[in-house]
Amino acid sequence: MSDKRFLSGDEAFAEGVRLARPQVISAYPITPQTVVVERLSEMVERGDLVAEYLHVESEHTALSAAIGAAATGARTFTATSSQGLLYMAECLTYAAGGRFPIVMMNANRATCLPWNIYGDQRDSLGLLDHGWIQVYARDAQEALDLALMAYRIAEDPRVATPVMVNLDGFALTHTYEQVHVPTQEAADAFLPPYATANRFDFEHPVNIGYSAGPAYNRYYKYRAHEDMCSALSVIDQVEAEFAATFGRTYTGAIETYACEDADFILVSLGTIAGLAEEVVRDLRAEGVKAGSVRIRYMRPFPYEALCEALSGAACVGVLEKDISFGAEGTVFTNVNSALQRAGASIPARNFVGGLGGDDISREDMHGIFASLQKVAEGGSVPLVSFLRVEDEGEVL
Amino acid sequence: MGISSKQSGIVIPTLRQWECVPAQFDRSTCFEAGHLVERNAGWRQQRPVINADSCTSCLQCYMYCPDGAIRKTHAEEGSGQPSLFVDLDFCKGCGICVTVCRFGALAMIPEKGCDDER
Amino acid sequence: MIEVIWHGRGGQGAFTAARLLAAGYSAPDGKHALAFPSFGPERRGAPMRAFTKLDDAPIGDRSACTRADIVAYLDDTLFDEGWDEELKPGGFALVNSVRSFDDARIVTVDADGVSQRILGRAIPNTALLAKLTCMVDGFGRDALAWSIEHYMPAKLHAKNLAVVDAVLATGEDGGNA
Amino acid sequence: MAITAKTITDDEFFFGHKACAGCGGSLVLRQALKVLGPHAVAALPAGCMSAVGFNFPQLCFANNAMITPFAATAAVLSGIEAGLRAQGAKPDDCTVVGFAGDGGTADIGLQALSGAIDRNDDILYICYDNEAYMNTGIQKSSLTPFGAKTTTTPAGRNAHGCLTEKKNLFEIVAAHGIPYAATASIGYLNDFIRKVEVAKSMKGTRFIHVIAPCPTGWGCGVDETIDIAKEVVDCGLWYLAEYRGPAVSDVAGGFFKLSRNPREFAEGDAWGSVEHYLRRQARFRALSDEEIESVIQGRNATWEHLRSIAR
Repeated sequence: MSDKRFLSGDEAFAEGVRLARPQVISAYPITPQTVVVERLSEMVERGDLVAEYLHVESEHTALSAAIGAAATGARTFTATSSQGLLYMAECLTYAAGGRFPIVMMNANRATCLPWNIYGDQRDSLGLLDHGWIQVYARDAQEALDLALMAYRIAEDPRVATPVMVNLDGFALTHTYEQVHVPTQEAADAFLPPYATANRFDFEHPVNIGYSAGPAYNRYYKYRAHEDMCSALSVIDQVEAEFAATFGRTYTGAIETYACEDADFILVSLGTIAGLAEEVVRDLRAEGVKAGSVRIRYMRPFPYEALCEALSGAACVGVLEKDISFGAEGTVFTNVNSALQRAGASIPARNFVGGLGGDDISREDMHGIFASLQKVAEGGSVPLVSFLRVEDEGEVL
Repeated sequence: MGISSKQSGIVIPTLRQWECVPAQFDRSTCFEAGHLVERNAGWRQQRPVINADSCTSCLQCYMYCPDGAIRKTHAEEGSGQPSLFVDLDFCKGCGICVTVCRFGALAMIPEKGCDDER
Repeated sequence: MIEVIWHGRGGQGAFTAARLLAAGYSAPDGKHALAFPSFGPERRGAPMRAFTKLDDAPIGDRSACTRADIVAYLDDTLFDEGWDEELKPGGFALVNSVRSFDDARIVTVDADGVSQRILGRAIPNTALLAKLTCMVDGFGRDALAWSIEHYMPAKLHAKNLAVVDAVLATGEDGGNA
Repeated sequence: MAITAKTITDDEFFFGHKACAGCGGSLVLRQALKVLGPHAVAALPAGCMSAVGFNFPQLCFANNAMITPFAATAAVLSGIEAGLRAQGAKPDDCTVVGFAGDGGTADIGLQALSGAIDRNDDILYICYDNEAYMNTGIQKSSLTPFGAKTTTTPAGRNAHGCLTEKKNLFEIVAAHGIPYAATASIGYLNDFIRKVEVAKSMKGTRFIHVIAPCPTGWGCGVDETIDIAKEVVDCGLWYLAEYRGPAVSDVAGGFFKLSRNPREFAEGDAWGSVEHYLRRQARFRALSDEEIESVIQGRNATWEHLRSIAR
C-alpha cells in the first residue's frame, strides 16, 4: 500500500499534494518552501499530476488565484513561507471568510528585519486570528499525511475552512528521512473528490464574497467560530479513518509523551518536540518525572485536551519560536488561557528560543526542565526567558 | 427562480420576499444571484415620463440608463417596435434618459405630487 | 547513534553523500536516519557542511552535529588545524587526499583520483562513501549500491558503482586507498 | 453580427444596484454583461461596483459573480478560469471578466494584471476609469488627470489639484503584447459594445479601458454623465483605440488603430473644446487659463504621437 522513500519534508509534502489530486496549483517560490513548488512543477510536467499550474507573480496572487479557483469548486493548493505568508495575509481572510477549503503549506521561517531565511514560527503564529486551521508537523511522514488529511478536514462541510500546514523551515523542509508514500489507490479511497455548493453554478448562478453590513456580518463570524471549534471532533474522525486506511495513528490536536504522572511538562510545537521527548526519556531515567506535549493544532486550539494533559503537573513550560513583542510568546498566552479555563493554578513559564534558526540544543532543553523544577521548588524564574541571550553588557 | 421574471421570460434580478434565517447563509458568502430585497425608488426627487407620441423607439434612453430602469414592453404581435416604460421601483431619477433623447420624448417631473409616489 | 559531519564545497556532492549514506542505512525497517545540509543558500565553491545521523530508534534531535563519529572531508584544502575538535572520542576523520598522515584517526582516500579516472571528473563523494562501508556497521557495499541505484540518476549508476568497487578493491581494512 | 440597441438582449445582469444616480461605472457593467451574456463569470475588487453591487442581501448580479481582494482582480480571474477549465466546467460561451476601477487597475492591481497578461490567461479585464478613488471619497489615483481636484490633491493657493499626468495605462498594457486591448468611453456606447464583442470572440488576455464619468467626483450634474463622456473624447483628452498583439495581428510590436481620429478639435469655449470640457466640471475649477493652455498643448502632443503610431 505504500512505497518507502528517503525524502525531505518539502518533497514528502509534495508527494502528499500529488496524492490529493489538486486541480489548480498557484504558487510563488520562497525559501525554504521552494522545493515543494519545484517538485509539483515536475509532477505536472511529467503528467504524474493533472493540474492547472499557475506561475504567478506574487504570493498575493498565489492565494487570490487559489480563491478564484476554489470558487469554481476546484480543489486548490498553494504554498509559501515567512514574508510571502505576510504578503498574502489579507487574502487569508478572504479565503477563510469565503469558507474556501484551500490547503496551503507554510514553511515556517523568521520574519524581517533583520532579514533571515532560517526557521522560526513567528510567521504563522502572528496570523492565528485570520480564520485558518493551523497544524504543525513534526516530521516528513506527518507532513505527507497531513497533506491528505488537511483536504479531508478542510472540505468537510461541517468545517469548510482553509488549512495551513506548517513545516519547520530547514529542520523539516530540508531534512531527509524515510517516508512511506501511499499508493494513489489508497489515497483516493481516503480522499474523495471535492464536492460543494459553495461554487459558481451556471444553472443557478450565485454571488460569492459579497459585503454584509452590521446586521448580518456577525452571523458569518459566529458560524466561522463555531465551525472551527467543532473541527476538533472532525479532526479526530478524519484521523481515525486515516489510521484505518494507512495504519498510521495520529493523536488529535495534541500529542503527549510521558505526561500521565509527569510533574514537569514542556509544551512545544513542531520538530523541536522530538528533542523534548528524548530529553524527557533521559530525565525519566534519572528519576525526574518529566513529560512533553506537542501541540499539533494551534487553531482550533485544543483547550480540553491540554487541560487534561497538564492538569496534574507541578509546573508547565512553553517553549516556542515566537515572541509577541511587549507581551509574551503567543503559544504561552494560549496555553495559560487553557489552564485558566480549567481553573488550574499551575505555575507556567515561557521559553523563547530558536528564533531566526538558532539552535535549541539538548543542553538548552535540560536547562528548561531544570528551571521548571526550580519553579516547583519555589525558586524564582522569570515568566518569559529568551534562550541563549546573555545578560546585558556581556561581551559575546 | 428569482432572477428570471416569469411574465417576461427575461433574466433580471428580481424583488422577492426574504426572511433573515442565518443558518441559510452564514456558512459561506455564496448566495443566489440577483436577489433583491429593496427598491431604489426612494432615491428619486424627480422622475422621467415618456411621451409615447414623440417616442420613436430609438432605444437610446434604454441603452444609456445606468440602472436599466427603462424597460421594454414586449411588442404586440405584428408590431415591430417595442414600447418603453420606466421601472419606477429602480429608477433613481438621474435624468440621463432625458438628455440622451434626441426627440424630446422624455421629461423630468417632480416626484412630489405624483399619484404613485414611492 | 552514529553521527557524520561532511565538509565540502558547494557543488562537490557533500550533501548527496550525506543522503546516500542515510538512505542506504535506513532502508531496512527498524533503522532510522536523518540527512541535512548546513541550512541556507548554497553557493558554488563556498565551504559547506552536511550531516548524517544514524540510529536504531527514531531521531528526535534535528540540530546540527557538533561532534561526530566520522568527519568526512571532500576537499583536502578544507582539512585543517583543529580538525579533531569535531571528533567524538574514538572517532575518525575521512579525507579525500593523496597525502599521508601520521595519525591513526585519519583515514585517506584518493577520491579525486579514483573519480577522475572512472567518471572523468573529480566528484569525490561516492569514493568516500565506499570507504565508509568499511567504517559504519549496517552500511555495507550492498546498502551503498542500493542507495546509488535509488537516489542517483540512472545514467550515473554503473560508473559510480565502478568507483565504489575500485576503492574497495584496494583493501577493506580501512587502510589508505 | 454586431449588437445594436435593437438586438441587444433584454436580460439585465446588473440591476437594482446602489450606485449613485448617474453613475458611469454602473453603465459599463450593465452593458458589458449584456454583451457577454448569462454565462459570464464576473469578479470585482473592493471598490464602487462591488460595494454597490452586492451588499447582502441585496445581490444585484444575475450571473455568477464574486468579490476579490483589492489588488487581486486579475489574479482571481486567472484562478476562476483555471478552476473552470481544470474541471471541464467552462461553457463555450463563458467569459471570465473583471471590472476594476482606475485605482484597482493602474495602481494596486497593476502587478496582478501584468502577471495575468504575461501568462496570457484567458480572461477579459475591464477597467472602468472614473479618474480617482471614488468609493473611498475621491482620492487621487495614477489615472487622475492633471489639474483635477481630489480630496488628496486639493486645489489651494499652492497647487491647483493633481500635479501629475494621467498614467498611460493603455500603452503599458499593450507593451506586454497582449492579444487585445482597447480604450472606450461610455459616451460612445456602440463603440464600447463593439469592443466588448470583439474581446468576447477572442482567446487569451483581453483588456478594455473605458472612461466612465462620476458625477459625484467630477462635480457635474447627474444627468451630464453621458454628455461629458462624449465630450472628453471629442475634445481629445481621451482617445478611442484598439491594439492587437503580434500573435493575433502578425505585426511585430502589434497593431494599433484609432477608432476615432478627428481632423480638428473644437476651439475656444465651444462644446467639444478642452476649455468647455474642463470648465463644466467642479474638479477643474481652480485651473488658470495658462494651465488650460498647457492641457491643450499636452493634448496636441499626445495626438501627434497617436497619429504617428496608428496604422
